[in-house]
Amino acid sequence: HAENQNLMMATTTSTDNTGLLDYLIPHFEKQTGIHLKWTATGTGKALKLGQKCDVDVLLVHAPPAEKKYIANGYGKERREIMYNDFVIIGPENDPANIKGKSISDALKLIKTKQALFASRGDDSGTNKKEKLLWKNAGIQLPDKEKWYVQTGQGMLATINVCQEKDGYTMTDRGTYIKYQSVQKGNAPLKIVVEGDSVLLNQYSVLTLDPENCANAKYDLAVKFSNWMASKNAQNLIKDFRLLGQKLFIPNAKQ
Amino acid sequence: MTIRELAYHLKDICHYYGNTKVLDIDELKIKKRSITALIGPNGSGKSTLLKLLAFAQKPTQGQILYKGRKEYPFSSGIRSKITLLTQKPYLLKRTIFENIAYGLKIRKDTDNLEKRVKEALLNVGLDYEKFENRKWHELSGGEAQRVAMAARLILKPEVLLLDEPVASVDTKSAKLIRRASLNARQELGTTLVIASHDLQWLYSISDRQISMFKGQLFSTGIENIITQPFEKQNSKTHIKRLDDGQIIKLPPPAPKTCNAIIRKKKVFIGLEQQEESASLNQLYGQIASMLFEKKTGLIMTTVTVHDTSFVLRLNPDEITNLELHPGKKVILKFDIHDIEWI
Amino acid sequence: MTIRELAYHLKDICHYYGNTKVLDIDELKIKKRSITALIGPNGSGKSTLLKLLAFAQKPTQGQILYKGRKEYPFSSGIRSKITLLTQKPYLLKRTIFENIAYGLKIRKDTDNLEKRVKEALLNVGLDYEKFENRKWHELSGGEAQRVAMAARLILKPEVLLLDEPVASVDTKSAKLIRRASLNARQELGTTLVIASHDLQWLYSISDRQISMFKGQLFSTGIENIITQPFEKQNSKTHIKRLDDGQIIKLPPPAPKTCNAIIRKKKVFIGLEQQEESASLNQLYGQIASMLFEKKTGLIMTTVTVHDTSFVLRLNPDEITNLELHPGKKVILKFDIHDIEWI
Amino acid sequence: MDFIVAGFIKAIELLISGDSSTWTAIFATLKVSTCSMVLSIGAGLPCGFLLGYFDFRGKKALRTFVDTMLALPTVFIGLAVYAFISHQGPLGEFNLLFTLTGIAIGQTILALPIVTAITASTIENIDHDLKLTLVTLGAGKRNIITTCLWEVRYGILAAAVTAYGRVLTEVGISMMVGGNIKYHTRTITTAIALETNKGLFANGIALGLVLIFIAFIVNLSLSFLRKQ
Amino acid sequence: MDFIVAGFIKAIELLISGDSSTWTAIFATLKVSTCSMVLSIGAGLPCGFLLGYFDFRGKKALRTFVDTMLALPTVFIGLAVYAFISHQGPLGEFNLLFTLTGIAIGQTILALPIVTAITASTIENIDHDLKLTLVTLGAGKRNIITTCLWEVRYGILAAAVTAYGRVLTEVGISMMVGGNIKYHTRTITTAIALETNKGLFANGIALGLVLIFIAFIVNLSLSFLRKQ
Ligand SMILES: Nc1ncnc2c1ncn2[C@@H]1O[C@H](COP(=O)(O)OP(=O)(O)OP(=O)(O)O)[C@@H](O)[C@H]1O
Ligand SMILES: Nc1ncnc2c1ncn2[C@@H]1O[C@H](COP(=O)(O)OP(=O)(O)OP(=O)(O)O)[C@@H](O)[C@H]1O
Ligand SMILES: [Mg+2]
Ligand SMILES: [Mg+2]
Repeated sequence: HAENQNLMMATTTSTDNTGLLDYLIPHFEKQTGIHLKWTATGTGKALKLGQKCDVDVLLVHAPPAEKKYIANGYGKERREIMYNDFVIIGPENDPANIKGKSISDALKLIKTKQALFASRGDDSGTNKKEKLLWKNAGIQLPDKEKWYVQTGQGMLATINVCQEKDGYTMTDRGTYIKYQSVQKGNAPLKIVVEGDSVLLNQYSVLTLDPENCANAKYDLAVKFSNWMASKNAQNLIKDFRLLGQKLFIPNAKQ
Repeated sequence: MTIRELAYHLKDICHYYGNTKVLDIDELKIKKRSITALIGPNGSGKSTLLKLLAFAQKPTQGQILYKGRKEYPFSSGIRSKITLLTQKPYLLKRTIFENIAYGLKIRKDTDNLEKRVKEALLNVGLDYEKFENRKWHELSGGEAQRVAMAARLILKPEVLLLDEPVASVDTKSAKLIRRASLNARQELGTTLVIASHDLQWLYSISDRQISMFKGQLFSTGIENIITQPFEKQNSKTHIKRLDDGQIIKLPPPAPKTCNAIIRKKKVFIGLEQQEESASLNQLYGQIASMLFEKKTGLIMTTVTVHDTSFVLRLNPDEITNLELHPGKKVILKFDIHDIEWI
Repeated sequence: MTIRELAYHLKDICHYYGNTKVLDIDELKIKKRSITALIGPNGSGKSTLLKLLAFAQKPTQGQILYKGRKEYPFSSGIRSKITLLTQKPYLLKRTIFENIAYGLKIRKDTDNLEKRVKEALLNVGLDYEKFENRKWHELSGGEAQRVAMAARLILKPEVLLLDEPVASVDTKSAKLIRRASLNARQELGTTLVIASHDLQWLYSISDRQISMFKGQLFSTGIENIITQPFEKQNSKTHIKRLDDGQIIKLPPPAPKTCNAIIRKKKVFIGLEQQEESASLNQLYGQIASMLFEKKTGLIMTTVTVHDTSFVLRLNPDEITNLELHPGKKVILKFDIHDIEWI
Repeated sequence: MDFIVAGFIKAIELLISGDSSTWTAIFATLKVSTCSMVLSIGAGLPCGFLLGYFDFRGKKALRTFVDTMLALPTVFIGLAVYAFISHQGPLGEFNLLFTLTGIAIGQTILALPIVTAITASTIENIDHDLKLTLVTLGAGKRNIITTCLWEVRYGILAAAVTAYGRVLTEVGISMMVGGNIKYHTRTITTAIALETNKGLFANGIALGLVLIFIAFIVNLSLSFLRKQ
Repeated sequence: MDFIVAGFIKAIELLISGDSSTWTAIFATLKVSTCSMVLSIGAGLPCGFLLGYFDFRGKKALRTFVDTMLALPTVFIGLAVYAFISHQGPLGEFNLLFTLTGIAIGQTILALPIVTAITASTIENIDHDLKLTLVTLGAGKRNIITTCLWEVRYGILAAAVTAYGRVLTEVGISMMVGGNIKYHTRTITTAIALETNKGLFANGIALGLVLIFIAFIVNLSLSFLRKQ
């Protein structure tokens, strides 16, 4: 039965890039005997792989898209596991003068000052959140504005573009910590806006709807979902540190 | 010739390159075990004819029967029986040994390979030890030519087609190649067709000579071709002016012909001028060379008239009587009515 | 010869391919405006020598002076003055016109280009209209050879080196090429060096014949080479056995030599046997061919003794007196002491 | 610039320390590239031969087609292969998604036009006299193919080496079809992409050097096939 | 499979509707690929000639080196170029990062070994008699280069077409050096990567088809240079 004990997951790059999965999954495998493999891609592609039944379970962070996904009959259950938060980072001299402002005000200032803002522009969870924030601030997405640079790349690449161009960007905290460590402590980009409740970044496990994907290993996926929500796993997540800093805050409902 | 004696039978062959007709043969029969020589100026179609005979090309029109059967390029019946030594032989990028053994290897006939390669090299006068391991490009021009010849001889084919086998080959090797060709015919019954510009060599080997001119065949050896331009003198005679002022008189051309030949048996030699006559050509010339034809015992003599050459055959007595020798001034005589338009 | 008259002066040339010595020339002088013929069996080093003369290769050892100066491949002084027609002429993948015009174009000398190309084609007997636009591969073997020749003639070089210019070229075109070469010398003072196996043609054009054998030179035309193997008979004589039982007597070989020559002026012809003598060779043979040498008025005669050929020059009187003609059985006589070891 | 130097040191470390993830990626890379090269050479040589040797109607159009196929983006190939081997695709039952086999299929499609096009152009260049010589020596169709290919062996080597370079360095197919699964389908190139995404440029450079080193070893051993 | 069909329809839509992001990506692609092809051919032909024509000590080693350079991963090139042209790099002052010029530099490095290697192997194949003929006709060094290259023009065309395919389809350099910035440095290939990552496979296929279409147009016009 070893064959059937294999589970294939699609996840977003942040869980993989931060090393969370490398830390967590060996525990899962030891405790359940289930062998888990994962492919890390953009949220959009991860959802698509699920929709096409090429994976068994998803670990993603784009709640509105996830809900729509279940509503469309591709996903069965969505279980919130943990969150971290987004921050706005920018040059130390803060040309748009947004330090400490609320998120909406900050974005408005950026727009009026035409300060350069780097967006991932790749429809990832992060990008979706960013677009939502512009909308909340009452600003139409500045798609073709010169100061609004869409990189179409991952978070770190986007931060790099931002650094080269002395602009602002929105990133998840995990990637920012990674970025800081690569810059060996003197990163030119600093956190300017943080802490707003809308900046929360919720990660959830999605199981696939067996009606859509008969071949997907629904049982094992449920086991994984349960395990991730278990006390044990939640504690492990709580203890996970990247470069000495906590990254994810577990919030699974027991 | 009965059909069973025939190696080749060509009927109504026309061959074109693009829109240019380069071969136009009504009929050609080649007997088994015969050695046929193809003679003709550059571009007369010798190589093209040989390629057709080798079934390496399909004629644009007409059919070629080999031993009474219609054959085509690549038909397995002929592939391993007919071989052609091409005019520009190509050596494979391998050693000389491998080049010569190639044909046998693809026939999967590799018993005693080394011995046979040695023999083939010997046939063309090359030393096995010295050449066996050489690379294809480490040869002089004549050596390369001879290696290519050896690669054909070793196959012991039913038909051996040779396109200029002795161009750039030295005299001694040319003799060896002649001997090898004759041996092949003698011992294996090989049919040979050979194109060459070395007439002396060609005569010493062939049973039958076919002259080619602009894609057409004339079956009786080297004929003397009188080429354009001509002038019309009157309704009965055309003339060709030579640069030294001499004139050749010709009959009016037949329709659609533009060159004339005078067969060599119709040309006579003399020392004194005869009385002028409207129908007799008398041309002053000088004997350039005399070659012995072993098979006939006759002497092939080339006479230069200003800048054209005429060939005729003389017997030894005639030569002694007239005290002929190369360098001697002579008069060539032939009747205007013996000139044929082609 | 004064230095100012010399085109080439070669000193102590040795040339190797790998470890094999293929040229070994102590000294060779070639006069300006001369026509030198290189004669020798396959692999004797003719092409190699021509490549050295063309400065297309550097000799392994020794030096080549051109007009008294040391020159090297690619030195601009000679690049445009010396041209070589290679043994396997290569046509560029362009039209015939472009092939012939190529040399002039790289010399940026393109006045009247069309006229000059036309003339060059005419010089080798090809029709401008018919060939100008042909592609390089749409030619017969002899036509390609002649196009390559035309591409050299058009350059009007100071030195024209020709490697087998008439191999696979028809007789008429060979004559044209001879005339063009002679004209070049006459009108432009061109120096020519020509290698060929067509001895008759070569004699008709050259002032001086150099025989080559295994990389060595013999400066007096076609010499008769007696090749290995030899048997030692006694301390004074070695012998070479011919397959028909005849014997050639030779003096004992000089150290480090292995082949012998008998110069053609030391060979005599007769009809009757003389008294036997230890120092006289008498060989039964048959006259194979007789060719007229325009320049000397002599007749070059080839006599076959079993399967080796001897060449000698006769004058017309001798021929008439002895009633010689090709096919006649004769006796060749030469003294053992006239044989040289090389 | 500093990360380039760091990358050099890291590369040596990775190879010497026997880092298991690096070594599994090396083996995965070798496995798929060998497999796809064998397949693409096996199919590409005959195709290239036919395309270069014979004259036929539509030959030019076919050449243009093959040349166009040289510009197949790897992600595109990846997507197309994915479409076929995904669970819902026609070949879904073979479970090729997220396997090295799947990658090899995609890479074969990538390398095939390269081998075909360069072989064809090399064959096209062969002397007309060679063809005539082979026919007149009695070579059958099979002999003609093998002998012609052998005559232009250096050109074919160039085709193979170029295709190998392409296969070795491609990311799109390995990423899309293989999924970059650690210890399974992670190849060196997808690992480079991952490290770079993480911002660990030195690691990226180090893995790149490892790949170049592999290519060097392969080419060094091929260089004995070269003209002396 | 469905997304492939959808991709076809979408491709036509994109081209007809004049979708501005698609068209700017097309122009960016054309600009950089043309630029890098001109540069790599300009440098690669002479290099390939020297490598193929002359015999010298160390020639085999140099060939092996060039062959190895065929296996330079694009991400690696991207990283190296990035190191040089980023703010802190030695060429930082020229502001080449996130520009098409930067991409073109990287792509030139990518294409150069391809052009060089295939040219060298083609030149190596030329007849020894050609060399001799040229020298004896009085050709100087420059004439020899140009004439030899012209003699093997079909081989060189193959080199160029292969390199073009490579340049047109590479992602790593464009992504790393260009930054995939919408309306600026986004090329078709980086756009494909993005769409695919978004899970919009049909869009990926559509853009891939657009790229193939471009390659087709280019090759079609080149096909008139081919042997008739
Ligand atoms: N590929 C070709 N395309 C067009 N014309 C050609 C081609 N090959 C040969 N020809 C022409 O066909 C004619 C016959 O050529 P062929 O090679 O048969 O002559 P040949 O008698 O062998 O001459 P040579 O003595 O020079 O070898 C020539 O006029 C030549 O110009
Ligand atoms: N590249 C090479 N490598 C090794 N040996 C060679 C090479 N080229 C020629 N040779 C040898 O050098 C000798 C001289 O060759 P060369 O071509 O000069 O002879 P040749 O007198 O021109 O002969 P031919 O009458 O056949 O043209 C020959 O014995 C030949 O085998
Ligand atoms: Mg011919
Ligand atoms: Mg020679």
